[in-house]
Amino acid sequence: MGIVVFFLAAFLAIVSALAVVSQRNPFVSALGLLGNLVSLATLMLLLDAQFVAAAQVIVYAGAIMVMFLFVIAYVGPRGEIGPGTRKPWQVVLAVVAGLLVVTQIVLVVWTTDFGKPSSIDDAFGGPGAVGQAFVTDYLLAFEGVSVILFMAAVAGVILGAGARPKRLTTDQVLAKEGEAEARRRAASRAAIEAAREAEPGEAR
Amino acid sequence: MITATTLITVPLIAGIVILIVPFAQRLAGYLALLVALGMVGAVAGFVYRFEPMAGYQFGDDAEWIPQLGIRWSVALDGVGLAMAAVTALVVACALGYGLWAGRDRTHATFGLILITEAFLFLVFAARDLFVFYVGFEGMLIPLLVLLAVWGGEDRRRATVQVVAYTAFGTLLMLVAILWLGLTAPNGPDFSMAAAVGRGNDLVFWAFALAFAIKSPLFPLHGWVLPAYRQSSPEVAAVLSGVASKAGGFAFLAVLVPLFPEQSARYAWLFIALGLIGFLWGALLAFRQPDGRGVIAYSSIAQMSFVVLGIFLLNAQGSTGATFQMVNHALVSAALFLLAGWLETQAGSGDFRKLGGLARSRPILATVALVLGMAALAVPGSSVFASEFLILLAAFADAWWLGTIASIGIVLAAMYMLRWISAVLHEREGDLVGQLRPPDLRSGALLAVLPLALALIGLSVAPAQLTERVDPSSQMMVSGAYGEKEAR
Amino acid sequence: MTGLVWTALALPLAGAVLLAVLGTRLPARGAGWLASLVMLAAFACSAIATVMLATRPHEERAVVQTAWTWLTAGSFQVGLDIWFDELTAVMLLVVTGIGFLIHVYSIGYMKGDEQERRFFAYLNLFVFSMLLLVVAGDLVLLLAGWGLVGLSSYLLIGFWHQKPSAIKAAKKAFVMNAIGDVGLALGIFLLFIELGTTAYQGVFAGAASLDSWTATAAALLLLVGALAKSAQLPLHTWLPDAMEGPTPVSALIHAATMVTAGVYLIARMNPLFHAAPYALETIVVIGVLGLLMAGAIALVQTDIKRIIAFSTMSQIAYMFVGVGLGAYWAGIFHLFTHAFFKALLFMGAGIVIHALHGEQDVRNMGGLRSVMPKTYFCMLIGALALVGIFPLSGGFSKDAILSSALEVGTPLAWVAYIGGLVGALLTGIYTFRLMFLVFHRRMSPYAEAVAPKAVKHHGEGPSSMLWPVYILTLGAAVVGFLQIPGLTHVFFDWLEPIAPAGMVEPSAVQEWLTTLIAVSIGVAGIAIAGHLYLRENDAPERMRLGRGRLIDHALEHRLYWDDLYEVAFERPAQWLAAFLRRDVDRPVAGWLPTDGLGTLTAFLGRSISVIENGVVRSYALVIALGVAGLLLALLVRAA
Amino acid sequence: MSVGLPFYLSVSAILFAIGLVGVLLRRSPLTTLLSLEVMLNSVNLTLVAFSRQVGGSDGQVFALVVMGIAAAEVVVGLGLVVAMTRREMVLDTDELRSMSG
Amino acid sequence: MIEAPNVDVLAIAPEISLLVGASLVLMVAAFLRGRDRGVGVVIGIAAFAVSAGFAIAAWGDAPTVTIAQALQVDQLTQAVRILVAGCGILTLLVALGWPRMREAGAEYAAILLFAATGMTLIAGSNSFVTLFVALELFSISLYVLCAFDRSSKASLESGFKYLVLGTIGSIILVYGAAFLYGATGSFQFDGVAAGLAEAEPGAWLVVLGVVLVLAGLLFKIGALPFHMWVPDVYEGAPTSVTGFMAAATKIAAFVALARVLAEPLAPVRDTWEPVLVVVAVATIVVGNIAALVQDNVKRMLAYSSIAAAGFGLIAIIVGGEAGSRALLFYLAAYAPMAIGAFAVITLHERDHHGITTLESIRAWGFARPFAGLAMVVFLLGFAGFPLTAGFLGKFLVAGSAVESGWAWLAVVGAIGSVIGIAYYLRVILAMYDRSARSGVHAAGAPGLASVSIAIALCLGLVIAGGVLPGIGIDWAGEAARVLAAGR
Repeated sequence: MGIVVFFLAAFLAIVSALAVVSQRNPFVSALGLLGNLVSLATLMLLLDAQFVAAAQVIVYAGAIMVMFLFVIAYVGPRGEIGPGTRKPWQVVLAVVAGLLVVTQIVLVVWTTDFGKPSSIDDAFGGPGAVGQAFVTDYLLAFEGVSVILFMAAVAGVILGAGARPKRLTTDQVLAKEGEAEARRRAASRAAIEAAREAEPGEAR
Repeated sequence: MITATTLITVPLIAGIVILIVPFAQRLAGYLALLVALGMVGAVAGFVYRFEPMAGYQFGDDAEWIPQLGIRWSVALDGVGLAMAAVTALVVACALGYGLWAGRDRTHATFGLILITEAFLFLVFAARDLFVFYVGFEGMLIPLLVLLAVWGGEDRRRATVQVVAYTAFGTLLMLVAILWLGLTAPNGPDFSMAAAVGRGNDLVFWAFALAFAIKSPLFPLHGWVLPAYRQSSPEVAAVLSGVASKAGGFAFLAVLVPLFPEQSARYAWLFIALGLIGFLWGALLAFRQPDGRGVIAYSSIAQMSFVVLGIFLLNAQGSTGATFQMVNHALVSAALFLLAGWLETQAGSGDFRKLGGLARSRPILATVALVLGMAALAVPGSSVFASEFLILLAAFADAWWLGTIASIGIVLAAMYMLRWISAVLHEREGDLVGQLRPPDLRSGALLAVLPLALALIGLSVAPAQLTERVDPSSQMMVSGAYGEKEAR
Repeated sequence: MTGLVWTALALPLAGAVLLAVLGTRLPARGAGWLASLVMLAAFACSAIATVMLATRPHEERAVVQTAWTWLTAGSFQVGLDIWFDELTAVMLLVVTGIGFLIHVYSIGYMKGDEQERRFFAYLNLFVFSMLLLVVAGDLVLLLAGWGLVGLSSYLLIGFWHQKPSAIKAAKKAFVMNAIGDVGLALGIFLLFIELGTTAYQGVFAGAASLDSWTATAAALLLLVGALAKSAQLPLHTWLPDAMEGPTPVSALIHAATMVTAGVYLIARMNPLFHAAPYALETIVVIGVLGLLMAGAIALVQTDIKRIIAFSTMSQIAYMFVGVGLGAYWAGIFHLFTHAFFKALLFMGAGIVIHALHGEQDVRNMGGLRSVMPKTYFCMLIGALALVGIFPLSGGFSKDAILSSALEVGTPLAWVAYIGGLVGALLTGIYTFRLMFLVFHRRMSPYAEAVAPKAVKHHGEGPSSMLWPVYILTLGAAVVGFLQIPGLTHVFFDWLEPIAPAGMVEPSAVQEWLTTLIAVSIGVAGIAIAGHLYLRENDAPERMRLGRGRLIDHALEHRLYWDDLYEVAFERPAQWLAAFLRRDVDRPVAGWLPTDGLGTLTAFLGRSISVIENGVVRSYALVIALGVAGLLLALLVRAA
Repeated sequence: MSVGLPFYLSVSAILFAIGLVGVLLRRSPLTTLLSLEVMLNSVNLTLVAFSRQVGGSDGQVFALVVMGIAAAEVVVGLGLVVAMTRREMVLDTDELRSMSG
Repeated sequence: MIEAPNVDVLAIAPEISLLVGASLVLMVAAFLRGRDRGVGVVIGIAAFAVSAGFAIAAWGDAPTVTIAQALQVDQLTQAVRILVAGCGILTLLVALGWPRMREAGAEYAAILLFAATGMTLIAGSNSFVTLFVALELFSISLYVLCAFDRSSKASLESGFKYLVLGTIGSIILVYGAAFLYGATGSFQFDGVAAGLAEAEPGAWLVVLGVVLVLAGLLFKIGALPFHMWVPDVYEGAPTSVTGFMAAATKIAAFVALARVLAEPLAPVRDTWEPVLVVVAVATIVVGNIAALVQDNVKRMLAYSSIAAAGFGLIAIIVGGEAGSRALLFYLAAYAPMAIGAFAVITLHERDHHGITTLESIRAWGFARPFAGLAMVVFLLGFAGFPLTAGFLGKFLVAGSAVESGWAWLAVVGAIGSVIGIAYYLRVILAMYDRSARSGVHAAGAPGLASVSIAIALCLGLVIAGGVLPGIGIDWAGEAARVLAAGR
């Protein structure tokens, strides 16, 4: 039973991941990611990590995916860039790199003797156990993540918030300064020229 | 109390102040000149108070970076004092010339020259390897800026060449210094005294390479010609007159005492290179198309000769080498000032466009002749005295060595005469005819004259210098000499 | 006494410095008088000092005094020493005495030259150098004087520096002399290494203890210096060219004083040469060859001063023969008399040249006897003295040398004797060829156009030029009486103490015999010259004895010595220098470590920039490959 | 027979590689961000799998942390995409190379 | 009952100050909407100052581990806190010179404070979880800061690139941490160390974890082959941010790397040492050579910072007390030079109204004497010339290498420095190119005074660190003892 579920979920995870990276339409890719993370949640359930699996679905499907979809909708068709690449060597080397990574890791994990999985109690993987770890041993990480999320929120506002009225780009600001500068210089140059003409003897 | 530290701090601080504060051009010049003359006075005081047999004097020794065993340890012995004295004089004259010639942004040039002077004093007075390195590398900066900013047309390339050579040498030396200082038996200790005899071959070569480049010793002289040609006259004077002496001085005062065993073992190589360089420089000087080229290659020849003298490891060789460095400092500084003056006045240093300048320019002719004759070591001159000592030492080492080296003397006569006649004599060149350069007068004359007078003074009584230098220079080579005798 | 010597040494230096410093503030005429006055004072000092020396007992006549230590390093020490003895005194008198006369002569000769002050400054400098050379009590100091003499000679030869030929000649002289200086210096090194000192006292005392090879080597090295300075084979080529200088210079430097320094050196170093018989023999050989060669070349020269110059070379070769035979006194004696008559000849030639507005080619002269009788007379005396006609000075001194060869009697000495006599014949021919071409025959068109007018306006010359000539004429006539065989013995007696090992002295019979032969030969030479040149013909400059064009050509080209040096040394050196500069130094030392490396690193840098292409997924690719690569390497290593 | 740890790790490795290759091949910034999410997910799987193996909750906690951070990173990433869109930049990472060399 | 972990508030007071400062800034910004946002910057500076004050006050306290083994508060942490706070203050001063600050200064300050918090936390992290969280805190903040100039395409581009690549780096790091967790059963540093000590040497799983963790950290310090992001990001980011990244990020990432190598990964030194040696050499060589051909000054400095990272890696490889001390001093010395140099570039961008290239900076040194001179000092400091802090930094690093048998690495570093001198000189040459007329007139604009203050402060630090480095060395030594004791 577990075996069947595992392989099914694993297969789905891989297929959906492939869909994510191969689809031209980012919308479809996003849906692929959804499938991927649900499959992964299933695998996590198999690993007795109920809370993480739940969080996976809630956080990703509830938050991240929504954000993605909003932005994809906002960007619209401009976000569609085909998989076709203009650099053949990039493809070859990318595949080589991917294969190298995967074969090496697989080789390592299959040659390593991990021993038997530890025995676990019922609480393992439940919200209680994970939550307790979170507020005791990993309090700092917990707080850290919250700070990061806070910061990300601020950042989101800065980066994505509605345009402020009549905001000049930096280049424009600089250009404006430059124009003022140039005017000033032209004026002073004219003054100098005038002074020179007035006193030709002094001119060098 | 005026000590060696004064020599370093006063020009350094004054130089920085003059560099930063935007003084009026003239004021900056006079201030700088005043400081430089003050240095001449200070060094003169040292010379007066100097006790030849008393070793290092006028010193200071204080903790600097105790964590690394680095001390602010400076003092002068006979050799260092001789070099310091000539440095003070050359720098003062160069500043005087610069003041007269007038440069744009004078305060910067003068400040930088004073800073160079401070670092040079540091090199000549350092008794601690770290301090020595600071001076040795530090002087490069102001000189490079002077070359790069106020140099001639091709200054960029010249600067890059200087950097490529000198930086390479000094950085390897830095690693060697670190090794010596940090592996001292009783914890980190960078004092030179603690490093005597401790180095291995690699360390020795790292030092030797740095000094050989700076000197410059054949075949590491590639940077010299562009640097000397592209610098403004006063910078060329400082560069060839005293900055290059840091290399020669370091061979004598650092390399040989610190590595007696290696110095004795590899002396033959340095002697060979010195000999080749001496002849090489002389031959090439003979074919240079302009005055600076001649002087540059003659400098290569002379400094190679100095290295040859040092590595003979005996009294005549080392004293002669020191003396020769002093002489060459005076000669080449004066010649560069003169050549630079000529270029400015006559429009070019190219021999084909010069000539016939002696006509109705008696002062120029006299000064140029005196300097030229000093440069070719006419017997009786101070340069002759120093070359005589080195050749004597070479001859004592091996008769054929002295004999071959003496060919260089004849070659020197040939290229210096070529320079003299190409500039002063024969028909007037095109540019001379068109531009009608004036006689050597006022500031330029005043800048060159002290150097020429110093040469004449040393010709009358060279022993005044050698007596003061001799005990120190003998001390410096004594260790290596012992090793050589033991071999 | 030493004070006077110091004064004599210092006076010309002071004069030179004064002239240089005062420069144009001094009236042009004043310069000459100031310089001459200085010389007179120096001569007076020398004379008084010599007299004081003469009053001393024999064994106290070598005086050494040190002013200050000049140079020290380790055990090496050179004092600013003077060494005053009989030989020094002779040289002092010649240098200051003849020098004074030539200074005075120069006042007239250089009149109107815009560089007069410079000229006299140089002259005074020369005299100082020469005096330093002769009074030095240390070999290093002698070398200093030796070099300074060369320097002043350079300055004076190239005095008219607008003339490229003059500058070329000056440079040549200097370089040749520098070679000599080097030889001398090497000899000094050897002596110092062997004896531990360079002071005369120490060298003389130690010379005997040297082994013969060392002594020979040292002597030969010193000889190199002597050969260069005295323009002897094979370092003689500079002397004829040196005639580019003003004529008083030729008289002073290239006849009376500087070129004889080699003879002085050998005589001075006689204890050393005594220990090196091979060196002495070498000197004789060189002397004989030189006197013959120079005499032969003099036969075909057309420049009046060059003829005299070759004659000088030839006469100095006689002196070499003299000192080489061990008759140091004879060599010095000839030096002494030669100073008079050769200076006289040069100065006479100078008057002629002056009258002809600078013309020096004898083909453009002729018949001047009638126009310039005084000059003719004086030069005739000088010429006869040169040929050695009894009872003029040259005869006594030259015959002293030749008869010394008889006294020595070795095969080499016989060769020297015969060679000397042949040389006397040549001397007779070339000397009177000169006299006849200049003063006899028909006037050349140029001379006719110029000379009578010039003499009419100015006389034969200003009195400042004529009076020194008269005095020298007198001297050339009478100084030989100092040493009349069998009668007077002044010169030998005076110089005897300078050679501790003794000197060769011929007997009066030998001398008289030689005189007889030599005078006959000399007269024969004059007759040949008369036969060849007194008759008017179309090619007066040709020596028609040697009909073969080859000999003519060879002699005219001075036996190809200059060409030899050019092919053997100058051109290869020039080529080598050019080759090293263009093909070795610039690429290897200049380009390779800087521009070469710079180009390489810049190329590498640009290659790296290519990878840094701005595309973010390429960057990610590099990262991925980097991780995969590191992983692979470490896994393989761990396995 | 139950599914062993290596299976999970292998799946995770494969997903990691797929995500990586996605980043390396895709030019759309959105897809790039999605591919990064795939990689993050694969890491989470690894963490959870090891957590099961070790028997402590540390790995799961870390996975949660990673999730949180992934969310933050997505916010910033998407914010950037929006900002780029506003500046009317072409949404093609290959065109984002005003700087190179 | 869940037992709340012991939280030593005083120990984490600096971080709290920073976070409080960030919140305050954001609140004030909300109130001041549309008005002068300089207030935000002032609060930011105050927060940094308070944070540094806490750290200084706690200097020398006994090390503690707080928040349930998550954070080590020891001398090293304090040192990083002080350094980061200093960098933050200087960066804010520089940022004031940037025209955008009038509108978005508060947000900038807030995010900078967040980034700084991440940096101080990473220095004290005691587990991979903390490490990762802290890393992400400052990384994500930096992505935002890089893209902060939303109006500039280059800025957005650099932010996006940094985000993509940085996330890959982070993922690699977590992946590695996961494998180490699998191998040892712990994320705690001591747990990992204990597990690795027991693990069979050369176990592939360990190797896998170590390589991935290293790759993640090397990415952050910008070492080869994970350096690709550095030039583009440095170039595109607002210049003040670039300075902050070059200084503070480098400090934080290096300290984190040093801690990870000294504590959890100490038992597997054999595995990572060769990796780091190869990486260090490659980084020095490639960074220096690539910098040589850059015309954009910011980009050139980016490559130079890559090279500097390679130099820092030498100290990491050497490790121990000397190596760690050298590392800390080097980083501390590097910070003011980097911030100062980028501050000067900020000034130039204002003057020039555009990006800083070798062409646009031509003759600018004459127009702005002070900034030009300061730039020369900073560049000389980068190049390692004596009497600058940079020299002492390189001196200590090379010294530690030489002392512990890694002399050849020091030589590699020295050779890299030679190349370095060449490209720093290009900038100096361009700045003082007399043949060009500066098209730029020094213009007064709001905020430039604070930039000048920042430059002056950096200059003072660079020179003080070069002339009187004793305090700094002691201080670095005290902080580094933590790392030395950990092994």
